[in-house]
Amino acid sequence: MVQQVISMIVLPVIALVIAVFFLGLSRKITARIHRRHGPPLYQPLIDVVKLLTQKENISHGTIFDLGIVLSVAGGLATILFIPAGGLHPLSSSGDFLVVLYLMLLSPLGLALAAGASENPNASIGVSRKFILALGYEVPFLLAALAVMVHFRTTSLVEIVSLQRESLLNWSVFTLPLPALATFLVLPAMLSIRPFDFAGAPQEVASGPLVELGGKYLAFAAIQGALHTYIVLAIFVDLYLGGGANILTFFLKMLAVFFIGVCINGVMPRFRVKQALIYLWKWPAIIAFAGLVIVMWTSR
Amino acid sequence: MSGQTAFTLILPIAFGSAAVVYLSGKISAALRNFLAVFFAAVPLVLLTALYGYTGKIVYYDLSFLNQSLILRIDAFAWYFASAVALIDFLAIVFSLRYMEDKKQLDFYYFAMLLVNAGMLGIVLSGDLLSFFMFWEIMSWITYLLISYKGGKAVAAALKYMIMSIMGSCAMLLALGSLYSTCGTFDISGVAEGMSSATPGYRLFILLLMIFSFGIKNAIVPVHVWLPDAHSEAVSPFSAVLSGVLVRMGIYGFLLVMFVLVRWNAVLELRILGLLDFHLVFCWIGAITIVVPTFIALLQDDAKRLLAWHGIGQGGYMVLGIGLGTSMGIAGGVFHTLNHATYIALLFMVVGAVEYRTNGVRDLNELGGLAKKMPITFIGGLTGILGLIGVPLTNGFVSKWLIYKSLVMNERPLLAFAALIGTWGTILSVFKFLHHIFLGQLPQKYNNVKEAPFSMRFSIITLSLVIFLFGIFPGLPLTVISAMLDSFGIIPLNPTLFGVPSTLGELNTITILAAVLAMMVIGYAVFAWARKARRTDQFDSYGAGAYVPVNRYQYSVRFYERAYEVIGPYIRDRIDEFYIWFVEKAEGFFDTARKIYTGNVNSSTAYIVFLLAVLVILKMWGRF
Amino acid sequence: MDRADIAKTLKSPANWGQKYSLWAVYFCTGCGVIEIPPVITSRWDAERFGVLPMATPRQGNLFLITGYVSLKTMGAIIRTYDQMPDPKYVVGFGSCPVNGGMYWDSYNTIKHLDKYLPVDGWIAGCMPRPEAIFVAVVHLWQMIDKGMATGYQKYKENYEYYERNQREILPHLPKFAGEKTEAVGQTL
Amino acid sequence: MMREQEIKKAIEKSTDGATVTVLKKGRILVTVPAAAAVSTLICLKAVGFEHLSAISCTDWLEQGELELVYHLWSYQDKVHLMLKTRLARENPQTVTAIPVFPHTQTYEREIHEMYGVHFEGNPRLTPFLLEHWEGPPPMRRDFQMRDYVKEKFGVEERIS
Repeated sequence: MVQQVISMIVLPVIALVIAVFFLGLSRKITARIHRRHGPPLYQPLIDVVKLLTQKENISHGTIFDLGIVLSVAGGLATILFIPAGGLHPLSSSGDFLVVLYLMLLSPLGLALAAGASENPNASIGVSRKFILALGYEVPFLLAALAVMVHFRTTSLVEIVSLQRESLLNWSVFTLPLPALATFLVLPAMLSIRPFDFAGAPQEVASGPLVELGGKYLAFAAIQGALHTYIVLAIFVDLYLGGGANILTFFLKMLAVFFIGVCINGVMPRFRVKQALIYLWKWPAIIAFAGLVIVMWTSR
Repeated sequence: MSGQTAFTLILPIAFGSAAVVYLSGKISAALRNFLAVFFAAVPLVLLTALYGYTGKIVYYDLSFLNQSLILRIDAFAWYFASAVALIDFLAIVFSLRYMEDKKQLDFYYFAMLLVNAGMLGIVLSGDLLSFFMFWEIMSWITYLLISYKGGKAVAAALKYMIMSIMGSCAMLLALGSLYSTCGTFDISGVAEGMSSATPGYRLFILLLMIFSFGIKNAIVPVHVWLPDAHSEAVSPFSAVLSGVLVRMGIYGFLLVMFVLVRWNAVLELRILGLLDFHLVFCWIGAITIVVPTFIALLQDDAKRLLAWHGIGQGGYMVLGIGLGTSMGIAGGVFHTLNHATYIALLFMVVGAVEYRTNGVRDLNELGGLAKKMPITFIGGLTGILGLIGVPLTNGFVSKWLIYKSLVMNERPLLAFAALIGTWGTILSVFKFLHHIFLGQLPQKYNNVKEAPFSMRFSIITLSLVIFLFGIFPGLPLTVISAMLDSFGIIPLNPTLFGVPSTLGELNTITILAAVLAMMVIGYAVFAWARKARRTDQFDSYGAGAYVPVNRYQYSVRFYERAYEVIGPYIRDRIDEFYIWFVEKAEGFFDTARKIYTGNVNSSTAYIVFLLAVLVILKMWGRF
Repeated sequence: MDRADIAKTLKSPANWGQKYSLWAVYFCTGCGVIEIPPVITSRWDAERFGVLPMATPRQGNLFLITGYVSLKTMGAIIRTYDQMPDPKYVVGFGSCPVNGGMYWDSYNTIKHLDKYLPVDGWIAGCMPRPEAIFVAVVHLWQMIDKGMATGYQKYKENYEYYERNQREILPHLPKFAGEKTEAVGQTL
Repeated sequence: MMREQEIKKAIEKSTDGATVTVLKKGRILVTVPAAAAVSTLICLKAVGFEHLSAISCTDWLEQGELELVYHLWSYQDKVHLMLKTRLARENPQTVTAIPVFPHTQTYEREIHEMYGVHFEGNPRLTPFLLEHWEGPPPMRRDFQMRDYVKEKFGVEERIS
């Protein structure tokens, strides 16, 4: 019980640290790919401190305020339900299906704030974001269902513990096709290039973030970082066997993230339609094939 | 008041009140409104008193058939009856202001109360004959209520009526057949008779009944009446129609599959000896989820969008029931109640917006109304959260139960259909919320006021119900568990905050605590940072230019980029097929009509010709 | 960051944030903006100074006036500046914002930017090299440290003066949100 | 030079008072009275000059005239034709070419704003590039630019 309470407090903090670290790391790696020196690793921290201590904040009303708070709160609440290494404070009260739905809270909060900001750029960004979500959810859900059916459980903790035995029990080896499909849609889930059209600064003035400044932008940045953490943690839990402790868990996340950032560093940006067609073609076909194989073998 | 008295009183009061309200309207409008609300509340109060009561009364003897008409109440009937009474009461409260400047109000309230009485009669009837009677009362009054506005509504109502009559014919056929087989109309008697029937006969009855109830429940190939009917009806009635009236079909499914033909028998049925009947039923549900949900994406009319979602959400119930595990049925039945609450809420929200903006429900013309109608906005937000199934709303629990049972029964493709339906729902309901309440407020709505009290009352009540059942799902699930027990299926035994841990991991109170705690932490940081300055809607980023009034809104073709890809596949081809069929049929009958010239000579010639043919055939046979 | 900085940082994290995280509004006023792409991309890499281009004024706190400012652009600049949250810094880039530069006698280009907006620093030259931007950024850091980069406060204190000057050249400029927007909409 | 000569003949035949000079291969200069400008444009479009690339204006202060130059391009013959016409500086007025080339609306709008030429029949001679301009047309040579600038942007005391 005490351990659970401790992990309940510790996990969000760890997640925040990891998330902000990833944000800085991605900027550094991208800079190095561009043959730049790049900002210091703690640059996102400076940015967030700056934004939070800004001397003036501009609000567009109550929905705007609450939406942005909800987006961060939703992200933090979701983290408690995802096992990270040995820490899984609330996993017994919510399984993977609950996590899937809790993940809706933070985009919904951001979408509400964007809608309340009375700016069409924000609405365009939200519309693109939702279309992208519709795109990647098809392969992602197919792959996730394959995992759930394979392990005959919807609990993330059980999925992790069933992979714990040996390296070969990892789903990435037992279920290569769903793992591959999920990996292919990972950039879309993280909204990094080539799928960053929702918040494209050049086209739609950074989309949902267009009217956010000061603490609002800080919250949005934290929400984005937490979202990165959540997606990577789910990927690691589903396919890479979770982690024996928080360190191995972190290293696995780091490995996945590194590849993602490298893709981000060298890719151009898709158009919305291209992204949708891509996501519904190869990743969906691969995930579907994986699901069919799982259904066949589990009979 | 004893349970017996309360139970005896419900239906007479429900039917009598309709007449009383109609007559009182001749005296005074205020009296009529008061009586309508009062009499709509009476069944609700009586049903509250009847919680946990089981009983049976004979109210009429059909001595010539040696049958009697029976009313019965148990968990199954009580559950649906309370949903009906709740939604109808709130809809009538909502109507007070919504309908105030409309004509023929005496008739309107009469019809609303009569529909209520009809639905109560359906769920409380203990034999199939009274079931059919009440069913027809409900169907016909619905026809009158849909066509209430006149104009296009009459066409929509006619479409409804034609399909409804087809369903009624099928049901009548099934009833006649059942009576001749079992020799009784009593539900328990029929159930006994069915237990010894052949599988083929069971399938026959099931298919007829499912066709009949499926038309009412608008499952996909027979859903085409619903979008027109919902969008043309007045908003309070749309709420009743989509919330509970259509779900009488779900009641019918449950009745026929779990009471008349027991579930064990249903599981054994095969269509053409190949397909599992209940799986076919599930797949119909899955198609009903996916196709209408994606058609809803294209709609620009607020009520039409909701109507398509009404069809889509019906698919979840069908899916849950068709799966037949205790969690699946519990999810499907719970979803029926949840759907009634949030779809009624959303129709009321549209109604309130319509009322304040003089009947605008084109999504592209609205915008920014959250500033003017905050309570209505909260209602709309709660409604869409429920419809999506965000945790802490009731929609989440029922959907979770359905998903969980689908995954655990290794039906991932069905689960995928259900899950992707949810994501389609998110897209279109966010469009609904965004276009009405968010974005720039057009100047013509500067003087819009918050909805009047009676509307807010209904909206707030339903919002509270959504969160209440979302946080304490155990309340309705206990009743559903009792219902499952009476069906002969392992009961769910829910806890107050979810399901027992042996069945799965769901604890709504923990989720609530987590989200609330994080909200508090987030808000603390938010409040610690410098307080924000409130700015005007025109002080928005416009690339250095001045924001244009009335035009700075992105709403038309909101998901254009997605339509480009999926548009060609999500047309309503079934409706097109029916229209094509009707056109061809008209042509055929037109040709056929030419045979009947009305001339005596030609008639005589036909008869002679026919006789000649008969004679020839007879002779042929001899050789 | 050297050791002296750490103490300063702990004393005022806000100052630390303001200093090392200058987000420039990506607003191209004139020809000078041609120097910005090399500055923010691989060749000169402004990101190592914490300088990032930002799409909207709400997100930025550094406003580079890159090159000559025509009257039409001036309206957009004033509006953008008003939309930026405090603290915000304006840096005039090139000769033209300083005194009109080669447009010293043009009928449609403003001559002295600091009559209309408080300017925290200038970068002279036609064109200044990208390195000059970094010099300016480092100067701005020092000014922020010493509490001298207070243009936004000056703007508030002397708002009447700035508004008078703005009105002089742009008499029809709607200053406030929603004000006269329709009239402008007609002429645009 | 064959084609140019043919064009020259065609123009001279159809338009009275037009002087046509073939400057070099692919370059023709036509000078017409202001009243005949639009009819010449119709004729030129028929000959194959389908593209009007710009209208420019020159202020001949000494002669008291404004010169409009319509630059036309023929894709089939690869010939650039300059149609020149002169207007009086005082109250300059001419007929719009919108019926022939609809896109001239923008060019005419600009010339109207910068030189004060009134194009009869152009429905949209509203302010275009200048921001609420109230002085004389700025591109005319008698516009005292430095005086104007001194008056409008004059150096005053500044807050430092």
